Amino acid sequence: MIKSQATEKINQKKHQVMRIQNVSLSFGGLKALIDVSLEIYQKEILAIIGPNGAGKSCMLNIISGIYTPEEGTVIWKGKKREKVAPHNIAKMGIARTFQNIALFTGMTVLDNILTGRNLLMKRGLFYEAMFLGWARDQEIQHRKKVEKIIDFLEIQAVRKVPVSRLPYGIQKRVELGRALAAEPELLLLDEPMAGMNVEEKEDMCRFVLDVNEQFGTTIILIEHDMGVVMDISDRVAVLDYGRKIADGLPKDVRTDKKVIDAYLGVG
Amino acid sequence: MIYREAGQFKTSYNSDQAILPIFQDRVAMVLMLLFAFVVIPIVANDYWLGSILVPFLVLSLAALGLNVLTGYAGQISLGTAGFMAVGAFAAFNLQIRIPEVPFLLAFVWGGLWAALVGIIFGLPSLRIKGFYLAVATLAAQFFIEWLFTHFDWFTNYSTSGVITAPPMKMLGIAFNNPLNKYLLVLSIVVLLAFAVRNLVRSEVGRAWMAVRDMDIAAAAIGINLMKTKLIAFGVSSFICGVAGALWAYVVLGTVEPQAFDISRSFEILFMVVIGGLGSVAGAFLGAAFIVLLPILLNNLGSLFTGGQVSTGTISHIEYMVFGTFIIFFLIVEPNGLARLWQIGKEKLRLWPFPY
Amino acid sequence: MDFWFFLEVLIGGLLSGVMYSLVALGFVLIFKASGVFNFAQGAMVLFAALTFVRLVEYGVPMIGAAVLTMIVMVILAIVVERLVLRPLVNQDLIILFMATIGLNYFIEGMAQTVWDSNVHVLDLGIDEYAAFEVGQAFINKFDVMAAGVAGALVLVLSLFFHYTAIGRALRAVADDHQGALSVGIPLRHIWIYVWSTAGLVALVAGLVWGSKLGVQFALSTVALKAIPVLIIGGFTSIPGAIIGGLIVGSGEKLAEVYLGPFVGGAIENWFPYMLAMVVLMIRPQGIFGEKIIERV
Amino acid sequence: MFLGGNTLSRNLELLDTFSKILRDNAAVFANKAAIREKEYGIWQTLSWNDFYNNAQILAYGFKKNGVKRGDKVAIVGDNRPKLYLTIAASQLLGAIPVPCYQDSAADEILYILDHAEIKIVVVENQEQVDKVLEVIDRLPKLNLIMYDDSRGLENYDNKSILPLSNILDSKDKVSSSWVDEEINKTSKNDIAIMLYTSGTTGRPKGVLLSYNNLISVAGKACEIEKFSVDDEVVAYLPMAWVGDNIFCVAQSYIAGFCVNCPESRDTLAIDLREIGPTYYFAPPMVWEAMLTQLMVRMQDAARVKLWFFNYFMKVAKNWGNAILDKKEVPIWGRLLYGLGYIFVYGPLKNNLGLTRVRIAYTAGEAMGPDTFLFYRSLGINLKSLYGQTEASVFVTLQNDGDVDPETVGPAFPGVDIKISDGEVLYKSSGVFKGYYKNDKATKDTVDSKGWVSTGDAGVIDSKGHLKIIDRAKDVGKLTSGKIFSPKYIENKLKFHGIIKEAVAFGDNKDFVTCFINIDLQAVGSWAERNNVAYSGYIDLAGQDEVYDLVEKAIYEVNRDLSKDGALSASQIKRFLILHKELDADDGELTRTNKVRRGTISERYGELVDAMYNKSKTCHITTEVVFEDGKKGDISADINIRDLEVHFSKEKAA
Repeated sequence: MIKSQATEKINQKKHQVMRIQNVSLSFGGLKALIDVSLEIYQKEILAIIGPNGAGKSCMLNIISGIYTPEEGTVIWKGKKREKVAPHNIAKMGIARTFQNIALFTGMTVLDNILTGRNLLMKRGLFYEAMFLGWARDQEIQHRKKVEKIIDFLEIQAVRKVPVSRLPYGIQKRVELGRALAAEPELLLLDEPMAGMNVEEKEDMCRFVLDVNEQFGTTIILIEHDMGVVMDISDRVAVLDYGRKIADGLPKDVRTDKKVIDAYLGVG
Repeated sequence: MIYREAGQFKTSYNSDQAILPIFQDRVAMVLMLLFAFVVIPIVANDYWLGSILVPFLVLSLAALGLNVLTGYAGQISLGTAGFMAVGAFAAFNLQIRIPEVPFLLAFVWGGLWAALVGIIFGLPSLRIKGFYLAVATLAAQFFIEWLFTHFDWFTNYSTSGVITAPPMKMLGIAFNNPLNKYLLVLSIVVLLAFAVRNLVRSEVGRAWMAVRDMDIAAAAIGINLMKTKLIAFGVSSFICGVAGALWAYVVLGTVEPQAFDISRSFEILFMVVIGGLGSVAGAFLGAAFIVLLPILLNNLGSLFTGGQVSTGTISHIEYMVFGTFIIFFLIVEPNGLARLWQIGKEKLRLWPFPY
Repeated sequence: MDFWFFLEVLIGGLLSGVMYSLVALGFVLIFKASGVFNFAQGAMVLFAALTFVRLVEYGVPMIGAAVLTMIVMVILAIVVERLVLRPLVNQDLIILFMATIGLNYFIEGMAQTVWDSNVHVLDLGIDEYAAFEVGQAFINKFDVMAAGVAGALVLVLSLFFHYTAIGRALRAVADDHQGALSVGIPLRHIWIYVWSTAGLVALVAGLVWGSKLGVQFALSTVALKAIPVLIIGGFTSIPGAIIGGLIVGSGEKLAEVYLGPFVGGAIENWFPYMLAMVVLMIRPQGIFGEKIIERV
Repeated sequence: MFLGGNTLSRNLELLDTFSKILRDNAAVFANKAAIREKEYGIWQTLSWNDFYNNAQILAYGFKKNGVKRGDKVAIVGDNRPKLYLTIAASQLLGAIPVPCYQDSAADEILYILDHAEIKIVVVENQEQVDKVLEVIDRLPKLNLIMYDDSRGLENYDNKSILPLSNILDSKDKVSSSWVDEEINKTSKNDIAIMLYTSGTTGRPKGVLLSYNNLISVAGKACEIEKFSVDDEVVAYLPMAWVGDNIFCVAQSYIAGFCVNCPESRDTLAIDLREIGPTYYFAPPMVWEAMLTQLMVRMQDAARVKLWFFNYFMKVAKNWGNAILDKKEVPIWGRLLYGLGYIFVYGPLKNNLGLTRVRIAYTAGEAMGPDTFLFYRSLGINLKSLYGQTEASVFVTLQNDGDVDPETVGPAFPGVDIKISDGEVLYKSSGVFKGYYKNDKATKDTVDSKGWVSTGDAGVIDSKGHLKIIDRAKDVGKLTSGKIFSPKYIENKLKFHGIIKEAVAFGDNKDFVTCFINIDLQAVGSWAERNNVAYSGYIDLAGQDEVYDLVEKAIYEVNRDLSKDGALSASQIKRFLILHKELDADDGELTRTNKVRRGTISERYGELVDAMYNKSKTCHITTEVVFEDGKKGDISADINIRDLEVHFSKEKAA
């Protein structure tokens, strides 16, 4: 489903969700990111692409707050964001999936996704031990929200299966489900379609688009499959050797000389 | 084979999330509770009640506590006996200072103190992970042992360092004969077992398991690792504290630090490992195995050797058999008896099909 | 407190620290070569000492007894590799650690069933009470001799680990069983070498401890004391084991002498663990250990 | 007429339409479950009271959207409570619901919507909405599409596409006097529903069924089987099929039992097992597929368990049916069977979800006797019936305890049957009111005295049971004059698990030949166990070992045919295995998987000629429609094999 509506979404009033300003990051001598600036707008699908080792994952970790850059600032919803503990990042409304699936192998699909809602749930040891009153109602209320996600991702048949027994494509969906469970404003997908066959890729693209449309979630994804990137993203940012060399509409970026050179290893 | 699940559909989330959704399992649980609360008191003699069933129950309670910490939250602990000791001494000290306080309250008080100590020794768990954490709890174990032997205030300045546990009287009932003691311990253990089962199926349980399985991902979805681990230490130590108080009051009748030494910690760790990490039933299965095995060996030992072999050697053979069983289980089923139990149950549900 | 007394306590502590590091060495060896924290090292120390003492009591000359015990320890190594380690290849470390606890019980039980469980005096023909003086400090000759033995062992082993082919293979196995297997390192032989060497170290430690405290069940609890040594020194370095041992030994004695009285004494048995915990809080991998990096 | 089971007796003369029954149910059964749907993890339940109230609100909504009495309301989608509500609401208004097959392609839907002059179509989800939008420009009369599941439809800003929830959640008050007035306007002879037959030849025909047709037949069936409010049924077969309208709508209204809608197609097995229906209907293909899958799964079981299973299956074979039919069985037989029940049959039925089944029907095609007896030997009361849409299902029905696998049982109460020159005719209260806008076809089917010709050849045996031979028009003759009934032969072939579909040729030919479609799962599993390597269906179908396997099966069929006097001449002399599975999408089968002989002999003409000109192999390329609608060619060299024929013993007589 080609994103025909992509263009008009951009010229809507641009409400900025996050701005990365002249960010640089290095590990010891190695410069992972050099003076990168990037704006992220409400309700758009931004793809970050670039050859291997270009700093894509670092960029994602900067956005998700796991790394704090030496230089440059990260402005989240208008306020400069200081160093923050990982679990508070999720509370701010940023959720992510991992490159090689980080599911809780000891639990079923349902529990994995329910764990995504832990930050929205109240804690009271005594009530939960007796499973009384609000503790029980809370479990049911959140279970309903999770069931909506299970229905949305069409994984009803495996809801009570331990995740370790599921095929790769379904595990990726469960991880997407867990990230959605936290009702994030910003969803970071680290190579959501790596290692998938054509059919699984089509399904995942449909889910990503539906999440964007139905829940209005801003999505940033790192992806290598150019067909996918061009199909579903509103905007594409290209990184090469830690620098941002292009940022714009998919069709423009595709024909950008610098980008082609970067990929063909010229220059 | 015995399962007839056709027709058991759920029309409410409540019934779908129940501890035992399948009817046959509920029947089995009710039968088991009836057997424990009704049949055993009639059938068992004082020897069985006093020196086999009650110790088994108290040890399974301690194993349950440790399972919360190691099985569900993934934090290894070698200090279980230490936390039990804190529970015992705190309960004792409260009762001798305020005699009118009901002993159940004293147990809870012991549990709370054990929880506090547990949390303190759980603090390093944020920075150090996995095997290294065993050291911190080992420090707890030795420190507590040392504390209770070197400060007479705890033992109320008694000369011999060994003090008889105060009598247990409440609402007019004196819990002094094996039967009353058994029923008391049983009710406490069942209550706490269901409490743990409830905790595990609600959000705090999922937080523990998330921290156990992949702590980086857990943090990324908003779980505060520090708080989750400390709650695990707290809850686990509370249960161990109550178990410690029960061990002193009900099983031994005396409150002494030697009862809570490092080999007790190892014993409970074995119970959890052999019983099955991360399962409430595992704690009971493990405890049953560790408590019943020596008795079995003694009877078998004397049976085979016709009694000439000295009890000392039998106890040494016991060590060897213990060691072999632990290695055997770890090779056959690293997840312990509970996993074997679960596989058996799954096979019954799938019968006659293989998958 | 005059200086001499402090010196005496310190040296005493250092020398007893050497004892700990001797035991700790066995742990490091196995951990370095197989990634397994061998909790049964303590029981091996007891078993080796007991075998040696009983053989000597049966009239076997000292050297013969030593050689015989060494053979017994090699056999034990082969049995352990075959029945315990091979089935558990590639299991995660917690499982292997639990298995060694099981092994510890087994060996303790075996030692006491095969031999017996009462205390034996072990006389190596060295007068352990003779001491010579340095200034006013009495230094126990035996301790010095033990320190010498430990030093020699450390030298031999570190050379062995760093400069021989087998040594490199051992280090490869420690990093990743699967990896080592895939490049053709014969895992089974490696483990037999390693456990036999550990057996040798256990024998030496057993002799040294045995002659000091007498060969008795208490020896195996000494293993527990080795844990803080390893924590402080780091699991994977041999020099670390020695230095860790020295720190724990001296720290323990000094704390006992100087801090003890204020706090009711006998803090010897929990102080090392507290010390280890403090070190861990600062450097989770110990002073010499390699940094543990966890990548997402 | 007294209604069996523990329900009260209700006078079905007074309650002569579904809306009247529904109104009565809301009062009598009130908060008992009327319909359930597995959604969001649990079974969401609607009581009779809720169902009736929603039907009123929906009816009022339809009225506001211009639905008048006599209009037709089309329904396209899987079994969903809101679509059953649409049927109830339209009937309340006196409109006529027209359910269509949810799998049919856009042009098939176009024909029905145009032919039935549909003004409003209610569909399940986005997939169906898009299908209707594809052809909407050729449907001038259609002015409203309503949908149940809003997934993906949020920003379809077309104002003539609305969610059902707009009506159902609207707060406007529906006056009960208006409702009663509308309900009382309808009487028993009004049209309750129009169902388009899948029609093996030519365009589907719209069968008009009155309230009396459905209620009289369904009422009698409830009485015979003593259905009560405690029964449970799973609605999983297409809503456009008459069976669903009798078993899951009519009988549910009359007896008050609950209809359960599964969550989705791939969770059907789980949902069936959770509900554990007491009343279960399935076409033979489903029973056979279940048996094949069960056997394939059992092959991988451990030897001991397999021995256990085979032993007790033999016990069941000996005593199972006798016990079910309450016949005389020796004590040790009962004991052994009892043991078998604990160890094998009980758990087996539990795994299939059939433990609580009290009444199980099969119909539509002949079913292999051993499959039929297999289920009965497990204690499942499986009975076959014969019927068609035009008869509101029941023409014959086997009674408890008197079940013969070869026949379809005696005539259903209130139905008269006669055989005129080999063709079966029937007359009953269930006979339909005619084909919509197709009087000619109606006259060809129903004669002046009300006898309906079924187009099936059959005989009535000594015990008065009807035995269906074949489709009347397909029954032909060999050149030798002997009668040739393709269906009879094909059914015998299909009783073997490895053969999924078969097409026999022989009409005015010298001898009988047949095309075979192997069952990929059964033959694949056999191939794995006998390490026969294959890359896919075409490769497997061409293997010599598979030809040998099929040859053995046909050999047995020939032996059966040789014993059957009149049919011994139609033993199969030559056969081939088709390189592709016959598929409804390619027009080779109907929507209910019946063979379309005409299309097949056209498409595979070269093969048929090759059969009869003694050639050993023949190259064939066939055009195929893939799942995503694209077309493509599949070609293969197919070899043909000869079989020797058994000389029947009675040859001399």
